[in-house]
Amino acid sequence: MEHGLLISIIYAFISLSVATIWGLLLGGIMMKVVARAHGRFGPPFWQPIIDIIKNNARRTSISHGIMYFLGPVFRIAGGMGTFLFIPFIYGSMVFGNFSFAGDLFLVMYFIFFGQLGMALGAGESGHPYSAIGVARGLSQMTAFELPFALSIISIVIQYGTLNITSIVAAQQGGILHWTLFTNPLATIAALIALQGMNMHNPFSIVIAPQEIPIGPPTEYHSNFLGLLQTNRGLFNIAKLALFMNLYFGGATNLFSMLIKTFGIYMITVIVGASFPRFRTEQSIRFFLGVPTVIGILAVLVTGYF
Amino acid sequence: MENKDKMKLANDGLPEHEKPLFCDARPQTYKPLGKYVEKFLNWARANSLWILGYGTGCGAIELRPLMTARFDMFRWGLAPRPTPRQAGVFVIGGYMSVKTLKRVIRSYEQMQGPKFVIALGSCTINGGMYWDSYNTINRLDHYLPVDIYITGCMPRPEALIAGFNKLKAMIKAQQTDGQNEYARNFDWYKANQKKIVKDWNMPDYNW
Amino acid sequence: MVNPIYIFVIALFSAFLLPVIDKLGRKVTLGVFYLSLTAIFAVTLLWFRAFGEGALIENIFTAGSLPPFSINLRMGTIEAFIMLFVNFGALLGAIYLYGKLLENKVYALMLFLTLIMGVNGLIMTRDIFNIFVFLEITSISLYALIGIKQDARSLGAGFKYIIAGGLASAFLLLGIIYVYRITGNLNLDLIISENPLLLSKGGLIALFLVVVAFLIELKPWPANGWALDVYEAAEPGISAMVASLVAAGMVFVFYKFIPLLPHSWHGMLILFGMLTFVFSNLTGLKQKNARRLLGYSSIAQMGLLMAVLLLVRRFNDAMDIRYALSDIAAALFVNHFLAKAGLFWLSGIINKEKARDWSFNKQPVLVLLFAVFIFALVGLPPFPGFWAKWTLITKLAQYNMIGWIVPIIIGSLLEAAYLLRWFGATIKREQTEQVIIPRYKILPPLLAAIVLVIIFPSFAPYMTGMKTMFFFPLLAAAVLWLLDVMPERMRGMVMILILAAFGWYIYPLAKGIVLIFEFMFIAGGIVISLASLNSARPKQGYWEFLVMLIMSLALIPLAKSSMEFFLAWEFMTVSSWLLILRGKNGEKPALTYIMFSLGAALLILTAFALSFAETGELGLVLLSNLNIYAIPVYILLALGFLVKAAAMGVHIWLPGAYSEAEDEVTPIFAGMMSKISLWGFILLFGYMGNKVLGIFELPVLLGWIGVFTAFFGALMAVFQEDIKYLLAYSSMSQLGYMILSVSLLSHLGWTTALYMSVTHLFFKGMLFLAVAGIVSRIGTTKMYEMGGLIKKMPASFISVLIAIIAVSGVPPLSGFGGKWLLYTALIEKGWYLQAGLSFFAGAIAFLYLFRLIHTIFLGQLKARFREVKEASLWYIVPQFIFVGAIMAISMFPNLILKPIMAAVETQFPSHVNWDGYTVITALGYWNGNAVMMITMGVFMVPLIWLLVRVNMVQKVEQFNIVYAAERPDRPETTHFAYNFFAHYQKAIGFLVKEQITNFWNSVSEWFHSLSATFRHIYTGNGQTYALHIIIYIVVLYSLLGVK
Amino acid sequence: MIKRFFSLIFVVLLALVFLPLVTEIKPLSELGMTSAKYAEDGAAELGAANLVTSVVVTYRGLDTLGEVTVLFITTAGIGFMLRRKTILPEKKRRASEILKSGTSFLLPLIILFGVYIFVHGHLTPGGGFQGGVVIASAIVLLMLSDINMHPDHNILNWLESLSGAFYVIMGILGLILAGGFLDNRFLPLGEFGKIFSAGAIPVIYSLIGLKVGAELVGILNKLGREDK
Amino acid sequence: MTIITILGFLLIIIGLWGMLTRKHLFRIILGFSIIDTGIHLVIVSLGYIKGRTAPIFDADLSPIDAINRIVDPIPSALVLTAIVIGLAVTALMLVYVIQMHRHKGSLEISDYEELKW
Repeated sequence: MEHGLLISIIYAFISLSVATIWGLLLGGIMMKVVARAHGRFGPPFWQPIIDIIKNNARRTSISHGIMYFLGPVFRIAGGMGTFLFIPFIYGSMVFGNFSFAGDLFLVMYFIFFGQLGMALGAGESGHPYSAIGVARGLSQMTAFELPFALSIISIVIQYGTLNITSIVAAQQGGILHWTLFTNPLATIAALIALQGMNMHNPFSIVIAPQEIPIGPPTEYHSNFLGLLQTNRGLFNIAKLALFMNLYFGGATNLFSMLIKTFGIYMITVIVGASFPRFRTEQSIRFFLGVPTVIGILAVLVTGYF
Repeated sequence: MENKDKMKLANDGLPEHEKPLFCDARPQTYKPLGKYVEKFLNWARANSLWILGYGTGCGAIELRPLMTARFDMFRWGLAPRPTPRQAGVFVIGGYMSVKTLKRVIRSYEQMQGPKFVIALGSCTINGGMYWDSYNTINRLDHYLPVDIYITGCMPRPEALIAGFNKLKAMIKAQQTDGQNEYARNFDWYKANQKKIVKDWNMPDYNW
Repeated sequence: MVNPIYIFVIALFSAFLLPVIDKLGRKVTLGVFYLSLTAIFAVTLLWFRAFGEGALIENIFTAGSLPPFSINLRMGTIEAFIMLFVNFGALLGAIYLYGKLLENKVYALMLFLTLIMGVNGLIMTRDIFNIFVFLEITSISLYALIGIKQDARSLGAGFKYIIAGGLASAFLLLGIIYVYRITGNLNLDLIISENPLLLSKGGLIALFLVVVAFLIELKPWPANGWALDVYEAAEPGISAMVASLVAAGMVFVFYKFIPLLPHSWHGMLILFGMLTFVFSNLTGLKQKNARRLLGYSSIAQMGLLMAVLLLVRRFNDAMDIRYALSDIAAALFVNHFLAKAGLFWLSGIINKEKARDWSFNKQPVLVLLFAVFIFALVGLPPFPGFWAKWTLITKLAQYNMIGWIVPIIIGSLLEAAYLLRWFGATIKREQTEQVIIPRYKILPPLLAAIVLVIIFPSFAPYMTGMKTMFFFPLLAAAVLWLLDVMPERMRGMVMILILAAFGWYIYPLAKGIVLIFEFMFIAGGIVISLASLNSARPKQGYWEFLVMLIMSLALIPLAKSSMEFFLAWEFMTVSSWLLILRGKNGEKPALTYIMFSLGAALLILTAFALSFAETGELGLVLLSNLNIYAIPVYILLALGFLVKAAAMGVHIWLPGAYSEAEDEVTPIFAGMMSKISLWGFILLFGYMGNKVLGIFELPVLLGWIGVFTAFFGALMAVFQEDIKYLLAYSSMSQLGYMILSVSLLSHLGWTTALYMSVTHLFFKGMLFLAVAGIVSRIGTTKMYEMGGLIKKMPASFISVLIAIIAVSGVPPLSGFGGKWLLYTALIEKGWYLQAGLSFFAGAIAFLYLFRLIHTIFLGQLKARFREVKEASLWYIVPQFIFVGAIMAISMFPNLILKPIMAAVETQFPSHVNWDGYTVITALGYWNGNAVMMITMGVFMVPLIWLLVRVNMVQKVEQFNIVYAAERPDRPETTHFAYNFFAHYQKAIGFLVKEQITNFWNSVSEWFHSLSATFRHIYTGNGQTYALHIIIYIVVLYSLLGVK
Repeated sequence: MIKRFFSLIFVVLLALVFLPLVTEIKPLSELGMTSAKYAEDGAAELGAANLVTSVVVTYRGLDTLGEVTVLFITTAGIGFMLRRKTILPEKKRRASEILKSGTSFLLPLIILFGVYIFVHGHLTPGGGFQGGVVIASAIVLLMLSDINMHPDHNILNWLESLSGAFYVIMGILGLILAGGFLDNRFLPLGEFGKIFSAGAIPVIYSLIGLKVGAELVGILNKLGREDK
Repeated sequence: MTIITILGFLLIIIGLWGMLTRKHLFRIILGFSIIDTGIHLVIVSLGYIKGRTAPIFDADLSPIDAINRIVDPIPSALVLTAIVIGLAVTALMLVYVIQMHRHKGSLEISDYEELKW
């Protein structure tokens, strides 16, 4: 890192802001897209931002305890951290983030940071639905992490490095250099896993709104919820950026980043709009089935042949 | 601040051993922030109305079509929310029996302010066709501060949309403040409520 | 020197005159009686001392003519040795029987004296017909003495005994007369020198008859039902005589005849001895009667001794009387002699028929005696049986008789199974009535136990080159035991001081990887032990075994020879077993634990024996020179360590052992003791490296075992309801990672393993200590009974929180370092699928970790825990020491990574670069410090935002939740905790159906039903027993192939 | 039944085991080395005309001591086993007149004969055991003829104890004064074939005779009693 | 091979058969006694040399040619011991039977089977 601490903090702030706003807008756009598909107008695409302001504008809030209070902090810190460890735009100083601190595995494991904190916070609320939701979420998480991990391993074998920047660098020079084409099996496995990560249909049992009123955050409200919603945008972008970097050649400028993340997110939306919901054990079995086999094949193909 | 003990609620409905399980703080009134800030915030509040849809009566049937492509309530920033904690608008869907009133009070108190109540149909205004029933209440605003009444038996979804839009306008104009009203007249509301609900096994204010 | 004839003279003279002396009063008679026994013992003692000073074997002639024309006796080293114990035992036995002797007619005294004389005669005489006479004197005295207890049972048993004994002596007489007919004389030495004469068909049959008669006297399986009946029904004082004295005489006679036996017979006789050893122990499994159980054990030991007597003839080692016990057979003999007699005596004191009725845990003397005898019989150090087994197995391997190791191991395990089960059950059973101990009855077992302990220096030859410090664990335990009078906390402090001193003492001896292990054991031991100071309640045997465990753990990495290693290993096994046994419901888990541990120990022992066989030395370094036995040694050691690591398939001992041990001990088991298997693997791989068996590279196989252990351990942890079980399975899973990474045989792999093991010590220590603290307050280990404790026990919560973040490997805490190193190392090595599976296992870890923290601390507080206070400081302080350690190494991973990498570099070349705080490998990089900083940074921003608006936050109570517009009923119905991952169970729970537990249970069941089947040959009918003897003779005859 | 069948089979098999002993071993034609030595030197060494006695009392004296011990412990054992209070059986047929008078006539003769046998043990066939048995038979005869007669327990005890003790003392004397334990030559060998010859052999045999007689009487006496 | 030896072995086998098959305690003891007697016969028969005389020196037999004229004296000595010991064991067995009968009132061996397994 050639520049000073303050500069990098400023850069990180810019990077974070762009990502968050884009993430929220992306969510809004998707809502709009779905609404259009339904034949509705749908909410304005900046609706998520209004919601966040509204939630932070709430006059009262209650706290069930320290861990409950800190849960959203963990959550968004996890999102921010995850994002900051991923180089957002290849070759960009501003959007390079803090990827010097660790490699791919750091990112993969930092994802858990926020989830763990959130789960703890939700747990302290004392609401059984939170706990049920967390139990479901964690179970499903273990299942989709397996194909994802296999896919990552396959990529690491393929590129011989854990350094995300190097992986992106290796994909430069044409669309056919993308992992999507050089290692389609790994990409497929990871993309299926992504559906689980995004918790859209058919893997949305975790937040089943009527059965266990949106699961883990059922007791969260006001500015806690505001933080969580902010994180949803940011974290979404972090995941998309990771996938973009790993499978879709990364982004060399802001515009290609917008396009690619939009595209990747579109997949989730299409899948989510087309399928009904899995029960928890069904989704676990699903992820441990075909996607895992694809992941193993990917590892075998790259590693042993 | 007055005497601390007067700030506490008695929670007489609870057995002694359960009292520590519930918060005994009184609801408080809140002052708006600076003028422009509050205006901006009210704009956001008005454009993001999260509904707690409690299907207490037949009115709930009329709430559903709002979500369909035909009425599409989302375009006004309305969205259903499954938990009172996150919702800002309580839509009372019709007549209130004694049994549901208790739940409605509890849910209302669990919502975070600023919070609004929209009451649907004649039943909430004067009891409607159930006005002499042994089991329903006649005037909802004796028990909760109601911001908007929508008349009809039942009101059509269009009426609801009109009601919501009225509510939005009132919020933006800072004309409605049910939360503070409830806090100010808390003892009166509570006395009315307890008159109706005999088995009051909840704390006096459900945080 | 006193002529040994005087032994006969004394015995006979007083025996003959006792009826007359008795007229003067029973006290006088008894005086003469004990005086005679003492005199006899004194004579043998003199002889034994003389041989110790180098006296020569002496032949004693009678009747003024030389053998073979007259009967002669021989007093040699072996004779003196055996007689020393026989006459010592006789004296003790007589003391034990004091009460009976006082109340019975004078005949009992006479019979006792003639019995002793008979045994002495059997040992000394060199004339085969004279042997017959002495045998009859012994037997007839015994027959009569069995009648000391006059009830139908003991009479029936005695009658069966007479029938069997009569048959045996009939065959003996026939044999003797034919031996005489063929060789023309009766002198054993002459017959031996004219052995060829006996090699004719008739001669062999005559010899066979003689031998088979003594075999029957040795009670071979299955022709031994009568002996069992005697052991069971006779007065225990007499049973003790039968099991020790008489057996000693018979064994020695058999020993005398060995030179006569044709070589072709040896194998078959050894086999029959081994069969007796294995099958008697097998049959013992099902036995419920205490004395009959001892009977089975005696018979088994006799079988082993017989086999060993034949086996050791091939070792051609000269016996040195000064270290008489350096002879395997002698050590086995002494061990059995004292322990078995002691147990029979004990059984007489306790006087309960059923083994399960024994209970005396409030009488420390009895406990101590029982422990000494049982441990001696099982062959635990420092008792003679341990040394005997060690030498026997090493020698067997050395002389290329590996096959015989198998029955020895199986038999030993079976014997250990029922003896230790008995021990555990007895110690754990609450004593309801005082056992009355007559002073004269407790003296003999006490003396026997003392002798068992103090003959320890006799094993000096085994210990040549061994460092004294390997006995420090025992010493420390003894010191703490002697300090029993001190207040309990003081004793704990002393123990910690001892540990610290010991650490200071061994610090110069350790470097590199060893130092890391020593650090874990000593420092970890001290910190964790602090928690045990929480209560001032007296804890008998707690500190003793704790210090023994920790010190032996610390000694294992320091071992230079396999002997040192194995000794420390056994100390560790025993002390940890006893600690588990101390737990409230520790009986069953302790048994499972000790069975697996002993099995592992025997595997390791066999491996060392093989290594010794090939290299001829005990040094562990020589493992690297192995060639012929390399693969078997490798596999055996690996298996042994896998059992200790509770790898998949052999893990079933672990959950019970961890969770039933006392709460303060479990962190030591999980954090420290489990690591010893890691040390084992480091030793194994360090010396032997990679080995290939067929197409399998063994480390790869081990790696797979490791990763499956990690996976299944985690999965099983997910489904536990008991917090300690959960943590136990979690430890198993973590050990799996360590096995996996150490099997990588690369710099990064070993670094990973060591890094993980250090951090694992920290966080498992925290978790188990936190759990201990919680359990100490709320008194349950079921997670669903807890909940909402965060407000009551914030400090414990913080420590658990830090620990689970560290365990799960979430950055920025130190656990991530382990994961990162692991995956990097795995991918670097090309173990991709393993990496995938271990990632999955790591993900599953989240499930149980969240469940752990959620169901204890979060959710709803139960009404009955509303007044619970934070755990005592004794628990909190060590936890926060670990918290500090974890935070330190999370912030500055170099603190620990650099030394580990440097240590590992002595084994493997390093490919790791450092850039400030960044570790850079060929694959990736990690800067723990930066991650920590960034995490703290991004954590602060939203936190500040929330704190700005903290004023509007209303703090609420636990029932202020949205509960579908209702109010929660009770915390119990609101706390979601039981069967937390039900859907997970539904989805992949089938993977952890209790198949392995079922497998081991069915192994146990199978052995038990086998035992039940075999013991049905003992129908209780004297005639059937006689038939057994005839069948045995015919079968043995045909198998020996007498031609 | 099945047990009987097995018994039959295995007894027959055992007989087959023994068969070579009968078929392979030819009848003795020469003395073995030990007995040849006895035949050559036994008489001269020990001065006893009866070679068997030399072997029994001296050469294999330890066996004999053992043998005496066996008898001794048998009486002790029987006494020990039957240690409950016993009485003589009540219903007992009175002895016939012939038995009574025969007894009173034969008794001294038999005792005399017994004494003769053990005193001449070193010269003629017989010896302590045989003599003792003969004496015992006389006592048995006495007991049969007179139901009220039973031998004095004390006398038997003393007899047994003292004769046994003296036997042991003889052995020690041999050890101290002559070549070894139970060596008979600490007394003069005397003239071959005469009654006072063969050193201590007649003494020992007399002691054995007394002891055996006393013990056998004791055994029979005890076995003949019944429960109270 | 002499007829006495064969007779001895025959007795042993017969005694054994009796011991193994008779249920009555006294008969078992009897069987044992028969075995004993058989063994004694075998012992004596093994010392016998055809046409020789007893090893007692008298007018007819002088020590000088004894070696060629006497039978083996040792078996005779041994059998003496064996007989006495046999007697002792038999006596003890009988006492046992008496006591057993006293305690249980039965003389069948199959009634003494409570100790087993």
